Amino acid sequence: NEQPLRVAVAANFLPVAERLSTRFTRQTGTPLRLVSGSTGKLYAQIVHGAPFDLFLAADEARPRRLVEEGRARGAPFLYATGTLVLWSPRPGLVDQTGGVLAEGGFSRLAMANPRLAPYGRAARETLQALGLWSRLRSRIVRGENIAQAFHFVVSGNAELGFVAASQLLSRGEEGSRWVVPERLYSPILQAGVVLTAHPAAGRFVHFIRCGEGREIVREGGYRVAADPAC
Amino acid sequence: MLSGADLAALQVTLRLALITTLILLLLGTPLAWWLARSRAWFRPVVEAVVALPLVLPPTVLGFYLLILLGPEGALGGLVTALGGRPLAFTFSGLVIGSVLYSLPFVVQPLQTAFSTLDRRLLEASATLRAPPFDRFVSVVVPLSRSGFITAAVLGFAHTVGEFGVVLMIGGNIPGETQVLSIAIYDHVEALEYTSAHWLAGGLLLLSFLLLLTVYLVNRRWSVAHP
Amino acid sequence: MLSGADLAALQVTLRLALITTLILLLLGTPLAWWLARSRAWFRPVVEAVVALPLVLPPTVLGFYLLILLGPEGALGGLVTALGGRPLAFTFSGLVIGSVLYSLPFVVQPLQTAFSTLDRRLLEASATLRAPPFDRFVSVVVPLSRSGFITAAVLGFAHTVGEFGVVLMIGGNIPGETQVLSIAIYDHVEALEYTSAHWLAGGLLLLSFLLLLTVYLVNRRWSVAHP
Amino acid sequence: MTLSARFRIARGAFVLEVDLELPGEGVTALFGPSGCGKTTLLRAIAGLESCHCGRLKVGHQVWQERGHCLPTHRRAVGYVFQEANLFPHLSVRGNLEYGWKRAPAAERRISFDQVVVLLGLEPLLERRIRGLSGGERQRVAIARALLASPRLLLMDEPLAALDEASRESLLESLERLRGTLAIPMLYVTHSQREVGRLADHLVLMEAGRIRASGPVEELLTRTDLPLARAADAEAVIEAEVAGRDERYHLLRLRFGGGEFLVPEAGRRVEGRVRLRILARDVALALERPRATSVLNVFPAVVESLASVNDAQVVVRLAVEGGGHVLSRITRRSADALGIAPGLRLFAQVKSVALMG
Amino acid sequence: MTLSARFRIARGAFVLEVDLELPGEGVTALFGPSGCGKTTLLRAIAGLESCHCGRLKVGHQVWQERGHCLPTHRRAVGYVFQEANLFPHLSVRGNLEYGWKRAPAAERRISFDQVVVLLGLEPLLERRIRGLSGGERQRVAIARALLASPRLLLMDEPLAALDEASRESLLESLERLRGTLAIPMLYVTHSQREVGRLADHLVLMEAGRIRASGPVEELLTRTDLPLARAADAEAVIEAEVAGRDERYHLLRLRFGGGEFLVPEAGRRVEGRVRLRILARDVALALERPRATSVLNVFPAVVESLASVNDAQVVVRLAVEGGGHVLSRITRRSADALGIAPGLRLFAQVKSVALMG
Ligand SMILES: Nc1ncnc2c1ncn2[C@@H]1O[C@H](COP(=O)(O)OP(=O)(O)OP(=O)(O)O)[C@@H](O)[C@H]1O
Ligand SMILES: Nc1ncnc2c1ncn2[C@@H]1O[C@H](COP(=O)(O)OP(=O)(O)OP(=O)(O)O)[C@@H](O)[C@H]1O
Ligand SMILES: [Mg+2]
Ligand SMILES: [Mg+2]
Repeated sequence: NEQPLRVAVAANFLPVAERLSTRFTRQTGTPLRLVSGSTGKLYAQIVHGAPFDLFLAADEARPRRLVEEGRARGAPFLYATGTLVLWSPRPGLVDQTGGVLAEGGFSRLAMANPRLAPYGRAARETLQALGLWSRLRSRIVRGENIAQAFHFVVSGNAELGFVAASQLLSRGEEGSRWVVPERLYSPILQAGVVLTAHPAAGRFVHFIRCGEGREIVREGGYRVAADPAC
Repeated sequence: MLSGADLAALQVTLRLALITTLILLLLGTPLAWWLARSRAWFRPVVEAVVALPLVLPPTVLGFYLLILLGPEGALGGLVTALGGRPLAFTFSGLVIGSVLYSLPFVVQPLQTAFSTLDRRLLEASATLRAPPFDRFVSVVVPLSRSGFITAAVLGFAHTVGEFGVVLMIGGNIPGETQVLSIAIYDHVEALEYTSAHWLAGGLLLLSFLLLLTVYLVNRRWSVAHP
Repeated sequence: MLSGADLAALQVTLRLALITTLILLLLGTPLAWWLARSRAWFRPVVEAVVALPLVLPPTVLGFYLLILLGPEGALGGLVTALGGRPLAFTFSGLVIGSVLYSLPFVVQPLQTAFSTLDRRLLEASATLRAPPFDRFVSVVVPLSRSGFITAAVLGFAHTVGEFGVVLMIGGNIPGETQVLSIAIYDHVEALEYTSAHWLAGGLLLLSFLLLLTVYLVNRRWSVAHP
Repeated sequence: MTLSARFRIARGAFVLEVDLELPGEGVTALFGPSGCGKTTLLRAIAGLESCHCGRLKVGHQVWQERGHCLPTHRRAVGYVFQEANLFPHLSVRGNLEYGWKRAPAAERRISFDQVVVLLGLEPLLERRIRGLSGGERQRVAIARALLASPRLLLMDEPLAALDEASRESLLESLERLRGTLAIPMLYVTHSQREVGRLADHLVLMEAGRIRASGPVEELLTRTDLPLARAADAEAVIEAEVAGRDERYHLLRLRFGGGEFLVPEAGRRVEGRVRLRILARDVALALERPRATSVLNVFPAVVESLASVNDAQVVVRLAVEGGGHVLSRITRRSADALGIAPGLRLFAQVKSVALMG
Repeated sequence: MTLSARFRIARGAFVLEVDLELPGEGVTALFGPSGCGKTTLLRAIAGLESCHCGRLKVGHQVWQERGHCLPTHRRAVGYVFQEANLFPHLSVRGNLEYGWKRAPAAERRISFDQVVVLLGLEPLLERRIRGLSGGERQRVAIARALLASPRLLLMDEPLAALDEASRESLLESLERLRGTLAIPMLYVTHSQREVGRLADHLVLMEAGRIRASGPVEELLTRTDLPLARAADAEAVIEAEVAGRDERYHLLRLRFGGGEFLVPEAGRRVEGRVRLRILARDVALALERPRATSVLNVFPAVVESLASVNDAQVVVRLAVEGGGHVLSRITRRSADALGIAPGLRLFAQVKSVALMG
């Protein structure tokens, strides 16, 4: 009898969001409707009146911007932090220190577009920190988002690529990987923001940040910081 | 294999493609007829404008449509001022976007068919007491059959596969504006490859059967009435 | 207003669209001719298959192409086995993808034009000593002009605006596989709306002028040789 | 009812400029060399040329005039085009029914089956257009036009593609139609024979203009017009049935002080009949020939003469009781006989043909 | 060179089944009612029907046979289609040049300008096809076929759309071409007149089969064939120029024991000439008519006769010195004269026409 809660979800977070949604609905009886898309697209749609109650973005900037523009209710909140992984389906290609990047035993390195996707930005920062950015630039292929970067690698067209830990986890992929140390890139913060006065919005946010949802997010391959708000 | 959301998307897709194709044929036919016969100086301008939506990436076109249809946009503002629901994120909005984007695929084959038509047959039909609309229905349409089929097939198929525009102005709302192409896209993006394969395979099979039926019927017809 | 990358993208786009259109016309013409004249039972099957790529969202089509072209894919494996460079993320890969995706837009208008052609003119031309290819060039092509223009315009414009396939198999490498449509898309996604507006506007203007030229030339020609 | 038309249509170097008054009944033949504008005139009457080109009144109804224009589909003309112009997507039956279904039932004057029989189309009804021979196409086109129940029939060389026998039988059918349906016809032809056979009125065109227009009997024999000088030159006259030879199926016809014997050709006729007399079938003599019987000889007066070529002249003769005939003789004979206007002499006719 | 053809082509209920041997020179007329298969035969010879349909040999060259098939474009036939079939995207000049440019220069036997003059196409050269009148189209089509420098000319009713004068002048041109170019022609026509005028050889078709095939002189006068019984029935004979009347431009021709006077019609001829004599222009008498001069009278023997209709019969006469003429007379006269095969009598000819 309650209006379903419409949640706009960044595409990379969709699998986790689906699990969250099932759980939440089972618990509270409130139906959820997930709408996924790229963060930029969702942002543009919200600006132009899309009927979303809650926005779970893949970055921090766009929720903040919505708040600044007065299109949101309350402050943005963090719900997950992504982990960047250098991965190749070929066993043994990626060593535990990422030395393969410097050795250059590959022809294509996939990553998300640094201008658009937080994981892409993180990948660039990593390469820059390693001092390899300009050297490897010509071998980089850029996906529009982290999913496309993953496609490039999983289809074998790029030997290796910077992907999200969550992707590897959800796919159960083998191969070789190097979990990029956090010091090499600024954190990939995924923030959300409530957009309407839908009564269930606050409850769902609480569910993700503090409740059972928090565990689901972590199982999905994200880090979740201790949240003072809980 | 297919979730309830996927089935809902299939239904939305078919409805959208059917309605869009119908509207396109209704709008495209007179437009193509005019383009095929007019000697106005601005005809080439209209021709160019019709083809223009094609050169924009669909997402970008969708973005501008979103601006246009949104509550602050020219069209959206007008609609809401007149007491209508805003068009963005509704099925009607999808239809508008699809029609705009697939228009050239319907208009141009029709125009080709119309412009190769033998005018003397229209004259004959006029001397046999057929008024203009009757002439169109009884002579132009059957003789342009192949153009109409091409137009309908391209319009339909393109709307089914169409994606960017719909995604942008539809908002991908399951059961409402989420179409199959977006559902497949979502599966791919979510790395749910198995679901994507099934859905894509199903869509291909369905479309193949549909197209095959159209072409078989057309062939049978053309054997009977060459 | 336009960055160097944008200009490079423009250049790649035009090159891609031109080469794709050319290849499409070369491949599409014999295919359309066969479709228009064949009485084989499997003709409707071929017709349906040609239209099929349309119903898949371009990104998804790109995804499958990516798999096909990859080292473990059928095509990619073959190419590398023959000592060729892998096709993904290269300009050649883009061309393959665009050709596949835009094929129906070229084949179908041509087929429409060919099938409405008066066969007796071909017979006349044969009695005037013209061998088959000569007949095609001297009779079929000029009489199907409007079909060729439609085919070229749809093929070209669609390749310019095409996006998903190119994005997927191109890898968005600036100066190599980044085309204008992706550049505009990137601007929109990055909320760089001003750049997006400029680029989209420029693309529209350029395309409009191009299309207008085509149609004006066509019109002048058709006034001279109706 | 009359048809009055005034058109000016320019097509490049060619200009059609006509001002015509035609009888609203019977058959009017349009005759003239190739490219003289016959088709253009027919098209203008049907409303297929721009409407700014002139004025057209049929009976009391104005079909076009400055500012006013009855569109083609409301003119109820039946048009048999020079090239058959059939609908390729319909069967023969579909083509025939096209106009038939669109004509109000009240205006129909002839039944579908009648027309089909008239043109011998039964075996073709279910055929597609593509396989039809040239002559078959033309017959379908004529039937299609007739079935639209027109108020005015425009025919552009309808019989050109037909063999002698079909042409003959179609001509007969058209003659019968003229009688029973009373549809006025405008009939373009290149054949002087068809003119003499079918037409009541004749319009002679030349280079976009009307050279002459008038009753057939008059125009056929005017030596200042090309018709009288053609190889097929002929006259059309009226005669009276005076008797019948039952055994030999011959008719005795009385005309202008003479009598003819004419093969009956299967038809029983009474009263007045029309006859065609070819110019080259008429010999001239100063005295009534004695060696032959009185048959086929009648007195006449030379009205005018004109040269056909180096060797031949054609003579127009006024016949007792009205009417004219032509005689084509060698210049030598003309000199020998001293042919000059006013001369009284005897015409001997080798053969005549019955019309209608 | 001869042309030998054997075809079997089925089209629904219609079957063309022919086995023909034609002379490889001069003009062969294909004559027959509408729908009898003339066009189909021409198309088969041009290679426009399926190649499995028969055997075709032209001279020593096999054009088609089981397993072998010379495609149309290598047969070098000039085809004038029944419907002009011009290229709408080319100007008149473009149409004419189409085949001209594709014919090897060595095979050209007539110059571009000659053909243009022959068919009076100068004023039309730069025109588009769409504005041409029916007759103009047909002339362009004939010129286009001639300019392809064919080894065999196939013409499907080329003159049907033309007026008398153009037809006459074209017939003359074709006669001249036949002489100078020595291209064999296969000529479909519905006009008995054109047959007599142009053809050397005649093929008579009926319902997809060959009814008769042979020299024109022979077939025209065979009373068992429909030609002799047609209204236009005529005979073609050879005569010798015996003298000339310079003043009146008449030729004196000697033939079969008689003498004719024939208008010269502007041409100077010597030696032997061919003449057309219409059946209805020939009267019969048992004695040499005394009242008229000896001119145009010659002795003959009745060979056969056949009924034309209730009232008329046609008589085939053997003429002294070879050749045949026809005479159409009333049944009454035939009875009165006691016409029967073997009867010797005198034929009087009202008029004859010079050919070629
Ligand atoms: N655009 C044009 N420029 C010059 N002349 C033209 C043009 N269009 C038509 N004509 C001429 O108009 C004339 C009239 O054509 P129309 O078809 O009426 O002739 P027609 O009397 O029907 O001849 P036919 O007996 O050969 O059919 C033709 O000589 C044709 O060449
Ligand atoms: N599919 C078919 N079914 C039945 N009859 C057919 C078919 N196709 C052609 N015919 C017949 O074949 C016959 C021969 O046609 P063709 O064109 O050769 O005749 P034609 O002698 O040239 O006649 P015309 O003098 O009228 O041009 C026609 O009677 C036509 O109706
Ligand atoms: Mg005409
Ligand atoms: Mg024919």
